[in-house]
Amino acid sequence: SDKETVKVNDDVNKDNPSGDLAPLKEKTKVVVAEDGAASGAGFYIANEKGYFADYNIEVEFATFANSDDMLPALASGEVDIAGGISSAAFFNAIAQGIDVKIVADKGHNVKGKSYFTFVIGADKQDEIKTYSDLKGKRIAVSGENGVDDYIFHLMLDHAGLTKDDVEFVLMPDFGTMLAAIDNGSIDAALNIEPLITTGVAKGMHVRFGDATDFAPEAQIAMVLGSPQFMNEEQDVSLRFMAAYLKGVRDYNDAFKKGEGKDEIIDIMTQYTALKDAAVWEDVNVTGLNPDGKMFIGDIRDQYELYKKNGAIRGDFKFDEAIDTDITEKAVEIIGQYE
Amino acid sequence: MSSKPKISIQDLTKVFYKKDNSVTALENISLNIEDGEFVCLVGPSGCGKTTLLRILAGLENQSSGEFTIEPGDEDRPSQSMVFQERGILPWMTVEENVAFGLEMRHLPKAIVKERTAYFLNKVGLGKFAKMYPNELSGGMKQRVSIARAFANDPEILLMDEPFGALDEQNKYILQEELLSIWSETKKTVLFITHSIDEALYLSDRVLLMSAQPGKIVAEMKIDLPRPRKLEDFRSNPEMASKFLAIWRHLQVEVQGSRL
Amino acid sequence: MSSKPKISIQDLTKVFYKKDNSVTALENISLNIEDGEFVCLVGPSGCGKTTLLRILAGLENQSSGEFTIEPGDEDRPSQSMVFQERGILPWMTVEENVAFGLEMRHLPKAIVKERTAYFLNKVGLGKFAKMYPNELSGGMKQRVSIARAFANDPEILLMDEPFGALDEQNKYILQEELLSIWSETKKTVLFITHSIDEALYLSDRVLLMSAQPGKIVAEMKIDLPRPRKLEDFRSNPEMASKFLAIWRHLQVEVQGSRL
Amino acid sequence: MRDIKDPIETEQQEWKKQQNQNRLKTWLTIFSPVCLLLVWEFLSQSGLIDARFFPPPTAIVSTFIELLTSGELFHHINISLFRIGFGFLLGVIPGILIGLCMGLYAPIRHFISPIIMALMPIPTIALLPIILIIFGIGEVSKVVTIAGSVFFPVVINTVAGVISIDSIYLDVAKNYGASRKDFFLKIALPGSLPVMLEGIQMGQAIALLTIVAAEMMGATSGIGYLIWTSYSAFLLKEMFVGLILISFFGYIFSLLLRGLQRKLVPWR
Amino acid sequence: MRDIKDPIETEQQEWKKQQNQNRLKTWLTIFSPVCLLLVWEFLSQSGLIDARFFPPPTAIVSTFIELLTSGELFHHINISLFRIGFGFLLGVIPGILIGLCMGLYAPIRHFISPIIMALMPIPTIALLPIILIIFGIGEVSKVVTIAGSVFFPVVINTVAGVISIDSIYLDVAKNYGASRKDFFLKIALPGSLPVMLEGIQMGQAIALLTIVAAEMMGATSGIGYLIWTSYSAFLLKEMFVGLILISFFGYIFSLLLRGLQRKLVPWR
Ligand SMILES: Nc1ncnc2c1ncn2[C@@H]1O[C@H](COP(=O)(O)OP(=O)(O)OP(=O)(O)O)[C@@H](O)[C@H]1O
Ligand SMILES: Nc1ncnc2c1ncn2[C@@H]1O[C@H](COP(=O)(O)OP(=O)(O)OP(=O)(O)O)[C@@H](O)[C@H]1O
Ligand SMILES: [Mg+2]
Ligand SMILES: [Mg+2]
Repeated sequence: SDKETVKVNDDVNKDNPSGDLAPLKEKTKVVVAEDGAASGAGFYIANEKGYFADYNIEVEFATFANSDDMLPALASGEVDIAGGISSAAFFNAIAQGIDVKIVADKGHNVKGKSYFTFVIGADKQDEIKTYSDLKGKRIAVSGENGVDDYIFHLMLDHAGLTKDDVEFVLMPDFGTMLAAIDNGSIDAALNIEPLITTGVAKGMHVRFGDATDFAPEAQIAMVLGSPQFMNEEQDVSLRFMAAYLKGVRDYNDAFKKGEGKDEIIDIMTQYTALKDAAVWEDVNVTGLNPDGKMFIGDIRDQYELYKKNGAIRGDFKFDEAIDTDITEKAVEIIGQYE
Repeated sequence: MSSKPKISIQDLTKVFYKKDNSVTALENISLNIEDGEFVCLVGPSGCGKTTLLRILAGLENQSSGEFTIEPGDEDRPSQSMVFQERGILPWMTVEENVAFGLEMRHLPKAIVKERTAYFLNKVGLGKFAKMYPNELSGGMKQRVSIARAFANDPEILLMDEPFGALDEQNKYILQEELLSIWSETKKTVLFITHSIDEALYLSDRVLLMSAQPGKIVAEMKIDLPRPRKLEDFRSNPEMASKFLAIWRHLQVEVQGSRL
Repeated sequence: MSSKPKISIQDLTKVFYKKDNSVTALENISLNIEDGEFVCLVGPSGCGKTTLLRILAGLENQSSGEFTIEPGDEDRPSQSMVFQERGILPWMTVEENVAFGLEMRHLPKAIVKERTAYFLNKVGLGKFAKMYPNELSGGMKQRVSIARAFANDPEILLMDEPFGALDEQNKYILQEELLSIWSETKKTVLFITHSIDEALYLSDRVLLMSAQPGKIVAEMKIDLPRPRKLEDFRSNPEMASKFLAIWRHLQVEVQGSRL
Repeated sequence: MRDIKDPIETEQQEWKKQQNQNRLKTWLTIFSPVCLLLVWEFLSQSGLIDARFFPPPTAIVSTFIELLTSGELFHHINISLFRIGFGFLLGVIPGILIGLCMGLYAPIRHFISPIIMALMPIPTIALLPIILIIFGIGEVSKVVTIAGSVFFPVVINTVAGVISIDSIYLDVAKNYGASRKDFFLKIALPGSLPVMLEGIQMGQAIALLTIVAAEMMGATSGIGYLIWTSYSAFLLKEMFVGLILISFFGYIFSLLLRGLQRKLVPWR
Repeated sequence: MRDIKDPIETEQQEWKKQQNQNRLKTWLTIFSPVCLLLVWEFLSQSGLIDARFFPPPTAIVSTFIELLTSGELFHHINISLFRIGFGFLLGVIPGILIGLCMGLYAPIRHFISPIIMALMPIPTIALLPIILIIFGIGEVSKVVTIAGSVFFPVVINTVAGVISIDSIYLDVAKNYGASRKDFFLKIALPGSLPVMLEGIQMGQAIALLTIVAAEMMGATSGIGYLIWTSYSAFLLKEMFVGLILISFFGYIFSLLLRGLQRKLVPWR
């Protein structure tokens, strides 16, 4: 690639603590912005299992209420890495010269086991059986011109409905959706794990179909990198991504293959608000690609939708927003996942 | 002293009880005031003058003893009080303040209006009817207070140092006005003051109170003919000697209570 | 009249200018006050007495005319003012209030302490040194105010109705105290009052002012020997006639300004 | 007469100087926001502050005009004013009534005070789900959110107002035989009005502060909605338009309330 | 003497009645929150209100004890108290200084007032990104967020306090030749203190109200963090623990400030 101007220390040696790349000479702090979501599993596991420490990287987590709040922090270099969703905000920020990069996968739905999907009120099960039954219903979505909105649109297309056929209710908080669906203020909601499991357990709502029915390859969350971190500190970012992917692979081992599941669930209870290990067995966990690969075509579709809705201001080249070089290089170094 | 006294007080005692120290504000006050009499009560500060008035006005309960106010023949309130300067309501106009007592008795609008206007003119505030008290001088406020009490047409008037905060010239003018309204209506008045001159000038009888506990220790009839003029009163050597008598008496009381 | 007068005022005029109506508060005041003289200024309300005092105190500028206060030989402030009841600072203790003037002049701690204690005792507030004004009666507050002014040891004292808000008994007591401190220090005093009795009792000379615009229309020497006693003064027929003379004069002024 | 002319002239000149100073003050008052905007414009244009986060005022104005001509802005303003207005009334009226009762009856005061003190520091944002559960997601919940935050300063100041009524006025009422109703209407209400109005003024400021939170739930329009959706879409110019509108209405409302105050409390 | 004994006894009985009433009032004050909790417990237990949204107080208490014994709660409380404390000071001190300057110098007042009036109604939540850009995501930004909301009531009340100083005290200072510094320290500061302290009391309430917003960005602990993360994970018991903590600290702080007030304003 054309960014080879920066000299990267990428010599691999089996004797290093990590078994691959050499640790950094000086201990380096990387600040990771998180919103306490389960999709940050890769970060949490890598941190707990010492994959970052192997590279002499110290990770500091900063919790934000939602991913849009992270953009200014990323842009100003206050945080190096953020876990965010794709949204108009992200593209608008880039259009205003905030050079944030999309780096790797941080969440997609696993077929038939979506962690981000529609639910309907527990008392609405007789009324709403198919997607087209949603006609005339109130549906809560947590944001406009973001991945939520995108999935909502795909669902409408799938159901053969238009936006005017249903009532779109903007509700920025997933927790609020539980309350709203329970008291009948809304009929359906696009909610997220582990709140979906919580709500099902409390008898507030039930899962309604699965988002992979109509959006099999939706890119929900992504690892974002600050421009400084991705361009000027490639020694660090390469090692960071390698450690992250190791964490993601342990996650996949646990939830796909059942290897070391207890340890991983223990880590998850530490880092997320879902403290009950037993519930983790019922949760539809976030899909995380062990090689960090994303559905780039889908991200482009999302962008096109936001643009069509007039939510994108200003011009920029879509491809420049995506920078997977470092991730790919990390995969090269730690090898493909089987 | 042919008919019953208008106000008769027997053995009235008032104690303010507190855990550590209880204060006997009034001790065995016995007193008769005739109908139409103008009585002044003079005493050192803190001797219980206000307390006595508040008991008569029903704003405080006595600890023991009794008092009666002889009811009149009409449907009139038994008493009205003229408070010190702060006693008029700042959120009502002059007119509304004067009408206050009548309004509270829910008299017909026409009567309220007529009586209010009458007494407003009487105290020379006709032109200020629509003003609020904060636009008035201290003297004008006291006129409102007096007009309010007279307009209410009570059996007796209780006045608690109404002119205490006024400057001397205004005080003289209001004293004259008060006497002129009083001579028309011939109400029974119990008037509290610190000023010996004021007491001598206004009253038929001056009662002297002792320092705490308040007792009535002396009384003095003032037989200066009415209508009185300040000139006559000031140049009267008998009044000068009465003044000095009261002054000596009070001085003993005040010094005694100061330690 | 051997030496120069302590205060000399020439043709002093004060106009309060407003767009629509300007008020001439003082008009061509000319006046001399000798060193050590106690002069009382009496006049109807609103005649400009306070305005004159504020000009002498440097709190207001005259519109035209001049005044001079003859400097003494020491490093003393030229004047101190005794304000009405509200003039003592509520956030300072009695002691701090009395020391205020001295503190402002940044005198040595020891001197401040000594003088404060001296004047506190003089006005009988030694025991109350650590109290805040809100715990004091009106009379005690005025004592603080007087002690503060005397402790500052100015060339002249300007007093604006210091006893106006007090009850008569306290007033007499404080008047006596004032005279006793004054006779020790022999300061020049310009004292404003509404009370004719007070003016006659206290002063060497009474100046009478006319209603607006304020002019000095008469003056009266009071040659009653000192130390004076209220008794002597009240029983003195000459004083009674002086009282009535002033009273008549003021009545004309007050009635005239009331319309 | 020639002697008098002189001092009047002197004072007239003094007065003119004073007038000029007053005019200067008025100018300062108008000038200061303008000055702030100019500094902002300069810093933003020259790159001394980050124009991506602080777009220059001129850019904000042009966005404002865009939104205005599209008619969108009117819609936002209308609905927010409606919510603020109703929420304000719904907070103020019970605040006054409960405050008067608390002020007049000590047992009620002692019973309710601790509850009010306990509820007051709870942030509106934490109450949103509870409000939603009780009132749903319609207009009612927005109005209630605003009412809830307006209520506290009003009730507290009304109680303070009643308690601060000089006891001599209570004596006057008693002495002149005021009935319970007359006492309430002629003494308690007007007597507590000045302090109560300060609480209402504060309530107005808080109503504006709360509009963003109130419009975060199920809203599809409103100034608060404009602010936070613009913010979450990173359309900072639009966000600043919203913020400046809030500033502007804050100014207008406090002027209106001050006018009302002058009408309701003519005796001050 | 027998005559006097009677009235004293009468009054003693009156006094005892009064004492009993006062005791009743104290009891009411303690009883009312307990009563509220009991009603809540009953409603929640009996299913009259939804226990999933309003868990019974006993359940909240047991969650509270859990969090307490795990040591987690102490950590949250510590860090939040630190932020509130520093934020409070950082808002109060400039508030007082700027307020005094504005109160004393009319041109400064006329220049700054409109800016303060314009900035005040801007909700904290909208200022978060700006604060983040300027102060980063560390402790400073949280402290500044709180300081920012505390500043306004303090500055406004300080100005009001200075302006409300009776002009006679200014005359006294002038007459006794107070220097500029003496005037500042001995007249302006103590004279404005009572009204200023009311602003500080309000600032304290606002500091607590703001802690949730302040801990929404880049925090990993704190009571506000506990509240909103619990809420977004729908752990309502934990959320209520946070809310009750805030109520509790609101109560404690206002007691502390009232104590401070008694110390600082002994003349009232
Ligand atoms: N509510 C009260 N509680 C306790 N003590 C009281 C109360 N009211 C009055 N007192 C005390 O009773 C005594 C008499 O008070 P009162 O006000 O009647 O005196 P006064 O003669 O009117 O004095 P003044 O001339 O100063 O008005 C005083 O010692 C006062 O301290
Ligand atoms: N700052 C001012 N601006 C305008 N007019 C004023 C001002 N101060 C005083 N005056 C006017 O000047 C006149 C004299 O006032 P001043 O206070 O000196 O009277 P006074 O003799 O002290 O009255 P009193 O006996 O009531 O204290 C009054 O008519 C008053 O209205
Ligand atoms: Mg009294
Ligand atoms: Mg005066």
